[in-house]
Amino acid sequence: MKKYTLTRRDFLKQAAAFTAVTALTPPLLGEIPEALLAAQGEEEVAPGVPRNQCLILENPSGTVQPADDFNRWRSGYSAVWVSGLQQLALDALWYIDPDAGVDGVWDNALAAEPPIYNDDFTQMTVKLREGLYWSDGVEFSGDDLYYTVDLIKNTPGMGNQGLFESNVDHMEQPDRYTVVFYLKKPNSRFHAAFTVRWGALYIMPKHIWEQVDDPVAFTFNPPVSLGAYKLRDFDPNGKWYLWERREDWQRTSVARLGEVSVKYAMYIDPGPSDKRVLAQLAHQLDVIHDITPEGRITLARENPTSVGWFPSFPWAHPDPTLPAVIYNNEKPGLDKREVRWALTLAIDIAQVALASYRGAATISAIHVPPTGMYPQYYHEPLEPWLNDFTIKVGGEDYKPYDPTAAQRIADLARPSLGDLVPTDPAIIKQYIGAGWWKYDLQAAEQLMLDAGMRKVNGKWALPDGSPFRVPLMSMNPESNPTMNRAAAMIVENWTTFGIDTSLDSQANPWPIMSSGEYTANLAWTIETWGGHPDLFFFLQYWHSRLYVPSGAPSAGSNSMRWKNPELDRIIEGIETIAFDDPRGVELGLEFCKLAAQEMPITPLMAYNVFTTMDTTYFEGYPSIDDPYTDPVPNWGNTKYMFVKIKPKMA
Amino acid sequence: MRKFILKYLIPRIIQFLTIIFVGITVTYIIPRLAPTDPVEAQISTMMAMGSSLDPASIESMRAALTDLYGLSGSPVEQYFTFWGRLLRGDLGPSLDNFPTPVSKMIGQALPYTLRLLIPAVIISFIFGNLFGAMSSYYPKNKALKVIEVLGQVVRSIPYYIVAIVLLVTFSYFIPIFPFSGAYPIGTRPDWSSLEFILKNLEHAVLPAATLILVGFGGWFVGMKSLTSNIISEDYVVYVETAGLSKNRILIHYIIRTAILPQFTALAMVLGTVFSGALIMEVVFGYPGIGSLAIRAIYSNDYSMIMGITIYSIIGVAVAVFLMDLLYPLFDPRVRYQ
Amino acid sequence: MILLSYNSPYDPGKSFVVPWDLPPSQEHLFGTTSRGQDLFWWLTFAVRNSLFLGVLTAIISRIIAILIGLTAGYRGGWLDRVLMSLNDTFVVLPLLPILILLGFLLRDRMNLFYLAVILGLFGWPFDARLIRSQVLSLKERSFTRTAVYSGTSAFWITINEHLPFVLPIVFATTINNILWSIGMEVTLSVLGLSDLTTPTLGTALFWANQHGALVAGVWWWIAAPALVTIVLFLGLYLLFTSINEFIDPRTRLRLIGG
Amino acid sequence: MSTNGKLLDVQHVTVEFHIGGLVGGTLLTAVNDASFSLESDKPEIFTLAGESGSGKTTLSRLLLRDLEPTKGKVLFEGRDLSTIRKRSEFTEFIKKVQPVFQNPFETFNPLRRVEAYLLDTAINFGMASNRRDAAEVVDNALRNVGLSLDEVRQRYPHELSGGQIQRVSVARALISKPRLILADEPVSMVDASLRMEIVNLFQKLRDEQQVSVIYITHDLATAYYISDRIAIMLRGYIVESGPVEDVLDRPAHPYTQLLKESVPEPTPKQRESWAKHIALGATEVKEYGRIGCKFAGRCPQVMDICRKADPPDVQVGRQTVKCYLYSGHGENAAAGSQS
Amino acid sequence: MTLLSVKNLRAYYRTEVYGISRTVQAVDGVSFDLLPNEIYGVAGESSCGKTTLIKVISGNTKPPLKVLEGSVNYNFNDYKVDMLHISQDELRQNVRWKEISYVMQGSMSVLNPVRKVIETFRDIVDTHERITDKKKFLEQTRAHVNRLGLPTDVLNAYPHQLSGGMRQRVAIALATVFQPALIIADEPTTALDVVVQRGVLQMIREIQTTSGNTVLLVTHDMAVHANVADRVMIMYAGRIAEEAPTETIFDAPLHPYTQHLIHSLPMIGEKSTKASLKGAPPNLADPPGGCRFHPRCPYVMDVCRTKVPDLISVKERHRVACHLVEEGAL
Repeated sequence: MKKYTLTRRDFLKQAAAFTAVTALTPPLLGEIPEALLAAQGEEEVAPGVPRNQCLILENPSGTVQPADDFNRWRSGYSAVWVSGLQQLALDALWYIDPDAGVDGVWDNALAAEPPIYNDDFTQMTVKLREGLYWSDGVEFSGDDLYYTVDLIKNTPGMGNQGLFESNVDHMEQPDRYTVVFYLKKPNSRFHAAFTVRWGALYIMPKHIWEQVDDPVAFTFNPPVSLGAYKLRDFDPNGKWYLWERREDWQRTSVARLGEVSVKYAMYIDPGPSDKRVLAQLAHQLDVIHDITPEGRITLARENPTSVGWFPSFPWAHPDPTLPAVIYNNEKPGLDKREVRWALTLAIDIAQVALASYRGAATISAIHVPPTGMYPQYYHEPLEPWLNDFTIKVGGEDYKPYDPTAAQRIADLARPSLGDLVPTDPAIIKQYIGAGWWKYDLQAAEQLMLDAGMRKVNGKWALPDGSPFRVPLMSMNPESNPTMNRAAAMIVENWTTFGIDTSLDSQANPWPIMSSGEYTANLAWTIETWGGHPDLFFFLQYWHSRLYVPSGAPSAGSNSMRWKNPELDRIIEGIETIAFDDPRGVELGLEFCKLAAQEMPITPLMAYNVFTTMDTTYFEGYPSIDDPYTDPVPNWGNTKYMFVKIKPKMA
Repeated sequence: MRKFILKYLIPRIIQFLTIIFVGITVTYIIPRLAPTDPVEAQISTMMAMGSSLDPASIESMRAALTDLYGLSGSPVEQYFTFWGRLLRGDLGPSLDNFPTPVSKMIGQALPYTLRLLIPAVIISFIFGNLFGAMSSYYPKNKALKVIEVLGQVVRSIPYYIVAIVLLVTFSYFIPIFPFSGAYPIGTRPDWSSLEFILKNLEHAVLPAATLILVGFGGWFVGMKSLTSNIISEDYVVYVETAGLSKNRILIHYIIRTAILPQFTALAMVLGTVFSGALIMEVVFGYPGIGSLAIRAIYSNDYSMIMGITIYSIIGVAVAVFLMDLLYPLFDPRVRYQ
Repeated sequence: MILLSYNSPYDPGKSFVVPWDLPPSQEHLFGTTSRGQDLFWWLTFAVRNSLFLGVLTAIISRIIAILIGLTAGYRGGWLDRVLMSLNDTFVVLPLLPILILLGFLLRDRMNLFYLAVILGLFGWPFDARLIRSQVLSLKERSFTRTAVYSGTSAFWITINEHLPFVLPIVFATTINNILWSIGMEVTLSVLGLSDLTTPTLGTALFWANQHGALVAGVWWWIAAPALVTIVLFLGLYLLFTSINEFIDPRTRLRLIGG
Repeated sequence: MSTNGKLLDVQHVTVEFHIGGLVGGTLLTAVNDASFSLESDKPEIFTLAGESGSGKTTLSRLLLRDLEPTKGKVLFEGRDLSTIRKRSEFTEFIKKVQPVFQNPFETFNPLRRVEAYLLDTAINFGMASNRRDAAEVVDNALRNVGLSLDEVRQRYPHELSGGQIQRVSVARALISKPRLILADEPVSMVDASLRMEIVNLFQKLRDEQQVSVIYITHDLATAYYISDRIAIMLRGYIVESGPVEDVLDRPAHPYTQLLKESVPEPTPKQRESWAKHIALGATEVKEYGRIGCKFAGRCPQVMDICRKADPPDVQVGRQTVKCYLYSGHGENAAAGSQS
Repeated sequence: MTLLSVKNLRAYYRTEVYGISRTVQAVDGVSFDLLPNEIYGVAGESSCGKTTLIKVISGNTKPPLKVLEGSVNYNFNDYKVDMLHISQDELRQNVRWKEISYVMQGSMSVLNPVRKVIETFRDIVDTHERITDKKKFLEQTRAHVNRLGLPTDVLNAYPHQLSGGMRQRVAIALATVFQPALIIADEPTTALDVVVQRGVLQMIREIQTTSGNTVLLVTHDMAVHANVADRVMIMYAGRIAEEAPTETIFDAPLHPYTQHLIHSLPMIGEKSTKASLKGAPPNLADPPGGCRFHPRCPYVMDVCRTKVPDLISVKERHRVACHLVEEGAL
């Protein structure tokens, strides 16, 4: 408990006994005089590329295999997408920022203005900017957009082929910079396919692709760029990609937002969490995508040049994503609302926050992530309702909401982290979130009994006495252990409650989720635009017409198999109004209330990404104080970082 | 010669082919029992990565991928198609990295693994056998006793722990070796440049040391038990009484004979060493077959898993088979009789 | 240490029962983890479970190795060829990828017991081969023929005549097998593919890694299990070598005065 | 009980082995067209003598049904051994034919007490139905060889002397009251001062228990001492056979002559003649592969024909000799037999 | 002049297994001389101490074997060697093979199975006289082998390609490359067929006759001694029972054990009944008191059970250790 209040000397002594991770690297690298650092900055990270001109970012997808295939449009996923390709070289019509944006949440990138729908949403007109050029000098025009959609629509094996095939009847090009899409059926969200939130449909250079026989097999090497950077070199083993600012970067869409000052950018695979921490301690990695909370704490203590989204605890950038305990609503027992609620009340959110993020979590009681603009859109308006909200427990009204949850987490984290944890309740609310559901085993027990569940030999069983097993699947990718840590804690909580459970840790739980081969699962099915309140982003999959029972892959994110007529009504309401219609938020609030009552999944917290940036060579990273975009470097949106980041020693 | 072919070669070839067949079939079946399939893995990865996909788009992608990956049809049909392709030497495209052929990716990774594995195996083989023989020939030597106990213990310690201890000690505590990769970030592999090769060697020291340390003990113990019988053989006692120097006896009389079964064992343990290399590459971020395999397993890339296991099975089986055939070259007793 | 686990003041399945991140001290011999567990007491369970796994694996694989080794060696002929083909198949199968795949397949059912069974099913081929070659040479010795011409059945010849010679091999390989399976568990756990809520030497390291123990300066969380593993291995090795010497027939012969 | 009153009838058996070599292994004829028989009603000690590699051990394994002949057949009490398939038939057979092995310390598992074998034998062959009866049967057998169960009880093989344990081995063979005992070099590993008690035992068995013995040895002196008839083997062939006095006192085959002459007498009187130079054979394999008489390479009386085809069996007095010298090809046919 | 003088040699094995210690009195008070230019036979049954005796006199005393008392002194043409105190280096460089060489028991297997015969020659020659000229070495070796009547192509063969007899003769050739003063032949023909045995022994005798050195021939086979040795020593239970020239010992053996050994052997052409001695050779870990032969002796007297008989000279070069002889009963 005193660990982090040790003197530095004591700390060194301890660490030296086994590892010098925190002991030797700081003295070796952390206390290097500035002058020496400056000299170091002249070092080359690649032939002709000085360190202080090259922003080094982590590619969270790791090593790229095969390294030389830049076809971003093919079905499937490749780590090459996020090795700078979609951030630096490709461009799309529109961007929605998960945070506030450089110039508002919505940005018209390649498009000159937002999409223009006709009244019944069967026609969408796109006006493009003029004067943008591909890196090989060819001018960008409506031909490229037309060609891209046309090619994909007609080429099975390309990503989104089905989308365009089922939506686009035909296109027209009234002039060089305008494309009109005639849709087969009304679609108020057709522009979403072209709008980057992480990624979207990027536009192909027609003059390159029209020479290709087999677009599915084409590797697009070297990639012709429409962004501010072009590919300079890359590792055939996929460990690093080096991008170079285009001479004519001013002829790209970001130029109007500011000067692109970073000459080079390199996306690398720095290895697992510990190695990333070391690399940043050595100032060899400017932008870490994610590390363990402990790694982040170490950087906070040992490397004064490291900064994060929040200036202090919990530092991390909360993704517009909502980790939750997802129940398979089809499984016996879990098909009962009371049981799902009982399981929710059997979770001690404070312990989960401590175990997963060491308290550095942003919790959410409702079914939208507490990130970006969402607290303003949803959390704050719903707070009074939550305080009064009741469910039936043993036939009586019971108020399950606990407004003190975030405060409890802060108090528990403080003994270990001391001053790093804020004390101001307002800051706590902003950083750690508001309330959550009570940890109340008695109420949970009553709920189980209400549902007809029985306790057999100290374990809960189904009404007929057969075992009620709830193994909790969790995701355990190499890069981030927090979800798995949270799941382990919930397993412990549930075991205490008498649930027959176990931890089923999976490196890649997504396909299992999709096919419904699980009982409970800690992952997410709710992702939002972040900056924009429209919930259609995830709700589009939740309508009962797309319902697929367990055993077959679910259509999109309704992997919990939730079906509700009220929900259908809300979704139908959303899809018939325009994207920016204020009624959208109202429907969203209705959704939140419905979800709280039904509890199809138990929302936990934001997916906090410990993106950590080193200010040794560069500055101007996004933060809560200047939230112009998210710093998470695999997002297509991070292209906006490059107009704000400036080298310190140019 | 005819008899040799009929009585020796043919049964061995049959056995060799049977082993490969059974092995490949087993590895064909196991991943297909998993609850997920690669198409779903691909789509859900895209979704999890935050791509917004229209439900229709997902459906069409699912159909397209199933078709492209050759996963349509019943498992039995797929199995026969699989053998058909395999016999033409086609391992198919990687599902995770479609449409890159599996063989291309393995071809790229294999040299890294081999460049590490072969020297490491040879070094541990030589030193393990040498010290093993010495320890039974000089039973009183204290240093050898210590080496024996250490070798024994290290050999059973999981590769992971050995790797991590080395990594922590020599990359963090005494930072003399790089802690990741096969060459520095920002460098392009260029095998004609001496500088690059030196860099590569520097990066290979710790991974190789892991394999060597763990491998050493096995050879040591094996050799020790083999030689413990040989040191009391008449021909050793004889040359001892004839006054031959200990070194000469050790090398020409003890090791020369005892090493023979070790060659066979060498082929047999390749499979185990391969498993070690896999872990080692994960720990050290080394761009070889091991890294490839782990990624393939995590992404349910059947073809890649199959490709790697097929390479591994055939590799080990061929090694064992060749060792069987070549054994007479090493052992004149079998050669002329 | 195993016995101590029965006296543990803490339930290994519970987190945050003691202050977390405490370095080793008198009160907490090996310090405490970031999950608020007393590492010393937790490791007593880990050693117990790891040993349980090792011993169970060893028993299963010994039984298979003995059965196959003795049968193949004594019966010979086609049965020998079939069994040895099977044996060689197991030798060439790349074990780790298969274990990882099985880990995926069994998911949370992959508890220590199943892991032991699986490792047991894979851990026999080298030893079966060793036993077989020993039996092959025993078969040529006169006493086997004496037994045959005493009208003894193959089964009893194997049990009475050959097993006593084979047992020392079995015993010598037992230690290797135990250590091997404990090691395999560590490997799988570190990759997150075993039953992560059961304390073992492997899950100790897994959770330490999950909490970035190395980089957070909680070095004891990695050092203690690594050290305990090494000490355990060393101890088991020394124990078994001395026991093995004791039950070796050569030693026995010397003891009964031969 | 048996056809033509033969206890054992070996009819033209040949055993071929493919020997080890990986590259171009060769076919080795370990036993070549060997025939002999033992009478059922006249127990006798029949010696198979020869040097190492002469095929005598292979032949003995054939008689124990440890091997099957490539050609020819072995009849025991009229039954062709190759028709024994079932385990019960095999047990029935070995009840009547029992072996005594060469190395007494190898005969019994060093880790087992010797009495275990004796009791097992008694029970397995149905000589006793329980351990107590078995003990009596065993004790009787041991008394036949001058021992008693009390002397061997709780003893491990190495706790007995070579002579004792070889007697135990004979006793074990006697438990099932066999008709025939195959003793393969039973005394070669036994110290000289203990050897005769074993050898004498076989005579006693023949005379008192009506047991026939096939005595396999390279030691012509003991063979002469105990046996009634002898067959000399060379590279798979029986080159000479007949009553032991005839064969060894007046050897007809040049090989038998050489053999007899080479046996050192335990007296310095013949030092000089024994020291006479002799030709040694080439490697075993070479001599096995030789066409014609296997001895032709070192025979002092070799003739051209000897190298061309197998010599015929010729009756010389009471001896059967496989040599051209006696088939009318030799000029001084009788010359050798008197030396 | 004697080549070797062994005086009152006592060499025991001391072993300890799990706290149970055992002492085997393998050689217990043995004294004898070897003369130049003779074949000296040592006879005795298994574990009578003859192998231990060879180990001690050839300087191969290693634990658990230990020399308790006595002396072993050589005199090779005025090069005097005290075998119990010589340094290992000197023994290795100057004595082994140069002065004393071996033809070992089971010589069939003294050749490295995976090396050609010539390489063993090269190793041995190179060890004692560094080979500088390979050609010369080859020529000399060929000449040596030829001189012994062996075909030179044996040099290029692997051991398993040679017959047992040939291997044994190669071993003899190896033992004689440096014309040593003493060749110790330990059971050189035990595993050989009679015909081959005869050839090998003839070869040993020829070498001895031509080079005039001494051969210590150890075998349990009295018939071999009768035909090869000049003098014979009979050992029983770690002690010398009798020693005499071959003719004497076969014509007029004095010790009851010797008498039994000679008379119990069957001979071709003679069918009189022979008998074994009662009992078995004693366990040297717990030998009987007095004369160690007394439990088996047909003429045992009371004194035999308590007093160890001295080895007394009865005639010139004839020594015997028996109370019967001491008391003049024989």
